[in-house]
Amino acid sequence: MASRTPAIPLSETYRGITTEVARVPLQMPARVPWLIALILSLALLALFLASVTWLFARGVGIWGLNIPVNWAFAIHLYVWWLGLGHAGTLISAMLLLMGQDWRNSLNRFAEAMTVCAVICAGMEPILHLGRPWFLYWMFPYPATMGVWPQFRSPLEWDIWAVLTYLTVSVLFWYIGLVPDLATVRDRAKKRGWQVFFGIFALGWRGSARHWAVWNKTYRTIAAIAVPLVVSVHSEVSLLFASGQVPGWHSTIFPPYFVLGAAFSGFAMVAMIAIVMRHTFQLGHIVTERHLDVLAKVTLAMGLMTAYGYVFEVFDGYYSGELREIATLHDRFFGAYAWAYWGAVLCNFVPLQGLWVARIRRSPVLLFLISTSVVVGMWLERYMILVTSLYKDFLPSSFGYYHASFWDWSTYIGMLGLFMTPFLLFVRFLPSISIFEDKEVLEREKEAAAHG
Amino acid sequence: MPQIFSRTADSWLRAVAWGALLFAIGLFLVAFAFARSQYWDVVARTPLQPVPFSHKHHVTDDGIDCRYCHSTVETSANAGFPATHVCMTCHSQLWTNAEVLAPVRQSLAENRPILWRRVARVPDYVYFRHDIHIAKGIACVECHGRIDRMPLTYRAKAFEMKFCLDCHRDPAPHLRPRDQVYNFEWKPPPDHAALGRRLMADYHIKSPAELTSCGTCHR
Amino acid sequence: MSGKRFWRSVEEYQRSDAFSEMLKVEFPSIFELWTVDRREVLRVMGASLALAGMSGCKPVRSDDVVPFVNRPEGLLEGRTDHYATAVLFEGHAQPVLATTSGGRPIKLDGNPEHPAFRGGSTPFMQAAILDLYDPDRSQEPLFGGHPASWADFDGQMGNWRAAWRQNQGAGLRILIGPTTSPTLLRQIAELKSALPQARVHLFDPLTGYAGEAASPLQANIANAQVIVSLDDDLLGPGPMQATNARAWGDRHGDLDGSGRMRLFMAETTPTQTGAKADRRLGIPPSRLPTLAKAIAGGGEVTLTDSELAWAREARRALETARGRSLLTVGRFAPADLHSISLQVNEALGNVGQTCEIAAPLGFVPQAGDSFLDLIRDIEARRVSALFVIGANPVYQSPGDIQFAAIYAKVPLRVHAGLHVDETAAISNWHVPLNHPLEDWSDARSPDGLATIIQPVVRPMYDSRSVHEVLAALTADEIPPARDIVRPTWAKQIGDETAWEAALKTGFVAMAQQAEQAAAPVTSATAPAPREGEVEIVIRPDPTIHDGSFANNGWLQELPKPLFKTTWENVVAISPRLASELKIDSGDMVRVDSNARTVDGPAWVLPGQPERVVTLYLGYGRKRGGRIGTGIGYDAYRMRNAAQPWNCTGTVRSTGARTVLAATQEQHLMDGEVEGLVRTVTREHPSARREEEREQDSFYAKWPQGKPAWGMVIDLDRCIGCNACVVACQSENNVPVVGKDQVARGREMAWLRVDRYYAGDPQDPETHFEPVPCMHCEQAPCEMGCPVHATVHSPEGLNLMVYNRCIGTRTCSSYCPYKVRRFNWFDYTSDAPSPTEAQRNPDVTVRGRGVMEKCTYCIQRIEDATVQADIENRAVREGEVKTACQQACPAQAISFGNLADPESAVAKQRRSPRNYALLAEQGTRPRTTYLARIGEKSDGE
Amino acid sequence: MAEHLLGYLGEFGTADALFDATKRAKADGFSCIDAFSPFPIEGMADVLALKRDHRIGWITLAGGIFGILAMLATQLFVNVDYPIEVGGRPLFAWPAFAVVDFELMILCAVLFAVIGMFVIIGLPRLHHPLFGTPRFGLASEDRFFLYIDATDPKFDRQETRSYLGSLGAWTVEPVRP
Repeated sequence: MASRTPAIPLSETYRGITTEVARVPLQMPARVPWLIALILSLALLALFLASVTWLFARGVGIWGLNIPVNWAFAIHLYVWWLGLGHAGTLISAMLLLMGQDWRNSLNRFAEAMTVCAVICAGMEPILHLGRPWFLYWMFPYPATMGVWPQFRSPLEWDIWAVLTYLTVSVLFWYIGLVPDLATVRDRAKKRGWQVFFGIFALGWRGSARHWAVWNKTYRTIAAIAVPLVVSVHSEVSLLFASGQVPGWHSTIFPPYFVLGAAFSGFAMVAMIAIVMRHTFQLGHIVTERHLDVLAKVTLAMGLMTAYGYVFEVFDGYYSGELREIATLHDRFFGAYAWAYWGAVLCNFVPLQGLWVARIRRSPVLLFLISTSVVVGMWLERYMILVTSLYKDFLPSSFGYYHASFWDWSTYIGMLGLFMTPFLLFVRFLPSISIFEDKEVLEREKEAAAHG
Repeated sequence: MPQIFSRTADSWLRAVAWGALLFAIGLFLVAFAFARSQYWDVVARTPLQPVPFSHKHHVTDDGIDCRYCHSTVETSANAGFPATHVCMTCHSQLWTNAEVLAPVRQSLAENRPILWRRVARVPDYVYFRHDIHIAKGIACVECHGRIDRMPLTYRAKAFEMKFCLDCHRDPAPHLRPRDQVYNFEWKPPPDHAALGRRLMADYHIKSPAELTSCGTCHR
Repeated sequence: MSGKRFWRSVEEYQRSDAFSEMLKVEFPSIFELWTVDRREVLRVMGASLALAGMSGCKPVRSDDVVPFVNRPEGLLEGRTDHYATAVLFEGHAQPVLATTSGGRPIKLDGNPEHPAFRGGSTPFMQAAILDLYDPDRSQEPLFGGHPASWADFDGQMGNWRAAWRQNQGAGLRILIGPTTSPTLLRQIAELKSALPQARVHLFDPLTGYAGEAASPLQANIANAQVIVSLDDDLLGPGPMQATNARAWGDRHGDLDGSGRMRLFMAETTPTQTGAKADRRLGIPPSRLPTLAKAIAGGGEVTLTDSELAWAREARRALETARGRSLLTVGRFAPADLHSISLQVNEALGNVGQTCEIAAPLGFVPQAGDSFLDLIRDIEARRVSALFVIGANPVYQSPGDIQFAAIYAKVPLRVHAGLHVDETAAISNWHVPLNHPLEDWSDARSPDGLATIIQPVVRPMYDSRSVHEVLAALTADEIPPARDIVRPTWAKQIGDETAWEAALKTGFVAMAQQAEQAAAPVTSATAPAPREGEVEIVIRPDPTIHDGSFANNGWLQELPKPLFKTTWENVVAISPRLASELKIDSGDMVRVDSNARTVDGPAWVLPGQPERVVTLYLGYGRKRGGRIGTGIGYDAYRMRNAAQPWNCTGTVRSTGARTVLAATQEQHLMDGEVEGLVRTVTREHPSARREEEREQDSFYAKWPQGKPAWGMVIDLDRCIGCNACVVACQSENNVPVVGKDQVARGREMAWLRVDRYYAGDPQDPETHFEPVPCMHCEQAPCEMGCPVHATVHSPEGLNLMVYNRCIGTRTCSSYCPYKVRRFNWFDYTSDAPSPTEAQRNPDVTVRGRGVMEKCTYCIQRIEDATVQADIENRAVREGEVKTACQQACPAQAISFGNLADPESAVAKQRRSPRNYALLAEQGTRPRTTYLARIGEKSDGE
Repeated sequence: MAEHLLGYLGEFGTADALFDATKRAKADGFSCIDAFSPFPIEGMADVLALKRDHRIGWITLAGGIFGILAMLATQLFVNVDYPIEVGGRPLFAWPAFAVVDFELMILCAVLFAVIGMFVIIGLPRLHHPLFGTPRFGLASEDRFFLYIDATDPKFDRQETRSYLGSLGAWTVEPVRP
């Protein structure tokens, strides 16, 4: 690694890094753009709350759902959000274990993004319920009814998966944050900030003992988090694969979903990285090299996802199952072909630009490509869900799905639910790992010194 | 660098942390207990009735058979609520102008039903049938308690699903000979278990699997 | 239903158990007190009904108990009773068994004892119960549209009566809807003798305005081996539907086709009969007479080859089965066809075998007393008072008669009916009539038997029986309906015990009333279309009929058997004409005839004759009640008094488009559908596919409880009439959700009848396939539920526990048959209060956010099981009948215990015709199908 | 200088400096010492002999085992307590159960690990004497500190102070309660 262009320029100093990152919460540069963003996302959040109120008042009928398509936005967004989240964990955990230094400038906000995304994801299935107030029936508690949850149901699996994933990513994120909270605590001048960061830093002193135990724990959790990510999205895919519905009933779903998730996730990380880099002038810490590597990973994930697409088609024909093939054709030419081709287009066509180094290192282009990927994956999840359900077995029960106003308002509002906490995080917490970057700088200096 | 927190800060922090934890646990326990409380199960409450009817008086003192008033208990899902004229069969001779009975006489005169408040009640989605339970040797007392000792009628047992399940999973201990079903004073013989087993066979009581199948009570 | 104590009139009931003996000894007084006569019973029932929410006099809290003041003898709460009575369809009796619970009628089913109906139902019979609880029923007399009292009306009547006594009823006219009530006929006769100047006109929009009478030939298809039907929709809606369907069912569904009936159908617009015919022919009405002649022999020039071939084959078939064959002609066909059929059948010696010449059962006006004559007299100012009884001429008059304007010319206009309809709106007086289930009357079923209609509930509103109203025209003292009806039967049914028996069995043999014979049928033949014109056929709507069912939610939401559209009428056009006009189903078309036009949504109907357009009556109501008003187009406007059923005109696209609330997309068979509905032949009787041999399960089998419930549906018998669908809705409290929800694909029907086409769209095969829950032994739905809300019972039922459901809808996503329905909104709590009284107390009313589906009528299963259990015996074969099975007039559905090899279902399961839907999915359905028997099987 | 003294805190400029200093202090027999740095210093754990501490690993393992067993037990109990046929599948559907078991294993493992960590390193501890020493705040920025505790047998009020200086500390501060 070190032989290549350094992730952090050698000209940087520890203090430099500290001040550069810590000033964001402490002095807050770019107040205005941040405020505008916050107001926007609060507006969205209000829309979300309005939609949910109406939803609970009237029932899920306000959405465009019907029989046969009785799952749509809520479920496909659940998959989408969770997918976005996965990149965060992968970046921090997997790359940490692989000793990829470049991750250290990205992992913190990537994880934060994960947490926000998982919150949204977890929200969706609850809104989706016909009687959300009985959600607690899904948990095994000693009820006066004497009835228990049904552990063979993929939905039961999901609720545990999401719960675990949320807890683990929050903890992982917080553990990594503690040393930096200490740093900010020590930089803080105002009493209020001191107490705020002081409490959350838990009195971290940077003692060698702390570091030793912390290191073990952090890496252990990382090692656990990687299989977790894989398992979580595999389970999500089983929610479909367990049904007999043509277009769902396939063994490639788990890997297919996990890859797609990572794909969209890395794109999302790239987008956020670029925005933050720009608004808070973090150019020295989130360098072009970071963008370059991110782009490469996204490209790789994209290609694997593309393989999934190809294999799905092959699988359909190879099965020789009349209905599988019919569904396949329907995806190509049917009423929802726009979703399929839209997904293919957005996911894979602009992606090819990333073969070129210049595009990889150009923030604007990378941002655009990433956006198209995120949109593409959105379309893919929609396609997988709706095109399979609306024509399943008996032609008599075929029926179309059209998203209603409330479908959209709930979704768009939820973007507010995603952005608001993230903006607050950016505002009040060190959104880039200070100590880990110092570590990198140290190592780079070492390397430079010893030839 | 000055200290941010005083020496006592840590004690406070721990106190708060433990407090929060205990509070959470306590909350769960309270909810757990409340769901099983008499209040929640509407047990042992005597709603205000148009007439302060005493089962104790009619059953124990007068020795009237349950079926005299609840005449359809053996033939129908409902035990049957006595029509006004059933009251009047006796009260046209006894207590003919007792104040408490005014509503009854009025009801008969105006041909308006007396609106009693239901005491033993299961939700609409539960389909309980009296006839089959009587036929299989389940006594009134099993669900209604010692109604023969109630000056004012109240719900004796918590009609929770668990309450029904307990019996449906293992009916034997609750069985008694059919002719003893209305007998509140019945004492089980020493070999109750043996009796239970015998009655299970005699009355062709179904297997727990069938008795606890959801469709037995919910439709 | 069996298992309950079962009787057909309260008087039959005697308490005879040991307990009441004990009471006798201890409390002799009770038995004196328990002497309530029947009216008393009904009155009290009414009261309890009122407290059930009919009138808001006293609020009843959810945990209030409302006991009787005097328990009516024999009435047990929590039990249902059954009374034999009848509802009316086109004035004909449809003998029913009314199920009441706590005094409320909650369900109607065909009377199983009735020799002709034998328990068969029709959608209309099943839905009649909802009309009883119709919230928009007329509730009090109206004078000039304002509430008035009967006292006022009676006062007026007094004066009028006096006047009529003077002038012998000159100027008094009565316009009465179709009726077969012997009592009513007697009253009319009495009226005429009392007031010789008064005249009684018949208003029967479905027979004709010019005093036509139905065909004198009364078909009895039960004995027919070959039926050649010229546009006679034997299996479609009509007073005979249930009887014909039963006969059809008896002659179908067995492979050794000895008794099998062979059906030729030549139809001017597709019908259920055409769908089931062995040889179907679509033909424009103008060529129908020629076809008839061709069959009779001669006059074949103008026929096409296919028509000619059909005619020849039909002719041959008729001759091969002399005496066992039948040439029948549709009620809407022109006169000369009826005479042809008469000749042919006489020649073939069929008369007396498969049909007989019968005098009409109903009221037939004297010559010169037709509706058109009434118009003439009104114009000539010869009418001073017009009583419209049980008819709605303002809505149902043909377009070439502006009846509203003409009616206005009558000084005194009185309307008596169930609803404040278009006619009532412009009458001086409107008086409400009782629903047949509310009062005494009588009527005759098409087979000639009479049924004494006994009330099963006290009148809900301040209304009177039609007999009382008619009596008031002559008599100062109006006796109660019962005392008007009883004398009619004085001769035949002398003593009370015989009377009771008649009430119990629900029918009375009766001689054909030898009053005037059938008036000659005069409707002219269908005009031939000019160049560029199309022929227009006008038919009653398949579910709303002539419009009298417009306010019936069940029938409005019932998919029309062939279109599967709901909540409106369509304009049926042929696929070829559609492509010519470049339109598709849902595009608005304008039909133009004699300078009168209607706009309606087109429905491309496979099998529709190429240049024929069909309009459907019954919609476009202006005062049809809260749901019947303002939907669809009014096809009466397009009719001509002289020629009600056919005309010619043009059709073109208006460019507009509407969303049709269809429960099923149009679908021709192709790879996807192949194998869903199967046809076998005697040569290749096996419907089972080689690859469908039941493989061993990966899992150990669960212990099978006894009995193992299962259902078999015979596609060879099913005529797609939808009686089962309405029966299910009525039995299981299935909500009506309205057009918008249906259009969104949210209909709630637990049982649907799928309709599939095969072959050439111009002349397709049509298949019906009822699809309830399959109760799979390896149910994918159950796997998906995270909270044990849908699970399996030891008896093999796929249970749905509403109160446990949290609405994840996974079950429906996983269900390959998509038979599950979801409560997207709260569909039940905002239903109008009277209709709540119809709900079945044995079935949970579902709230918002829960899944629901067919339960095999678990409430009936439980009922029988408990009865059997009380008697310590197993449930007997036939003891449990599901609502759909009970309703099916063709006996296409059987249900029972698969574990008992002797049971009907077990036997049918062993038939080679037996196959499972989507067997390759490995769900092991408990509901299976018997393939249709055809002249060529799927392969060929 | 009568007032109570907890130890001395020596400030160093670079990680290497601190590393060497610590090494030497160890070598010179100081045992009650601790090093503070803005980021973990490679090898420091060896020097202070913290490497052989595997408690976290064991705690995590315990958590995992607890989680998987607890959930499996629940699933089995649930199906014994109220056995209901679901889609003709067996009561004990091991493959289906495994999924949630796995999740619970991970959840508990992580929870145990995190709680375990805080217990071991004795956090949270908001108030600490070191926070009182003026320059200690830099320990989270770009300075490196070596702390020698007064309880150390070799500790001496004067000696140790100068000793730290000799190690190359820029400043040496007394740490007071």
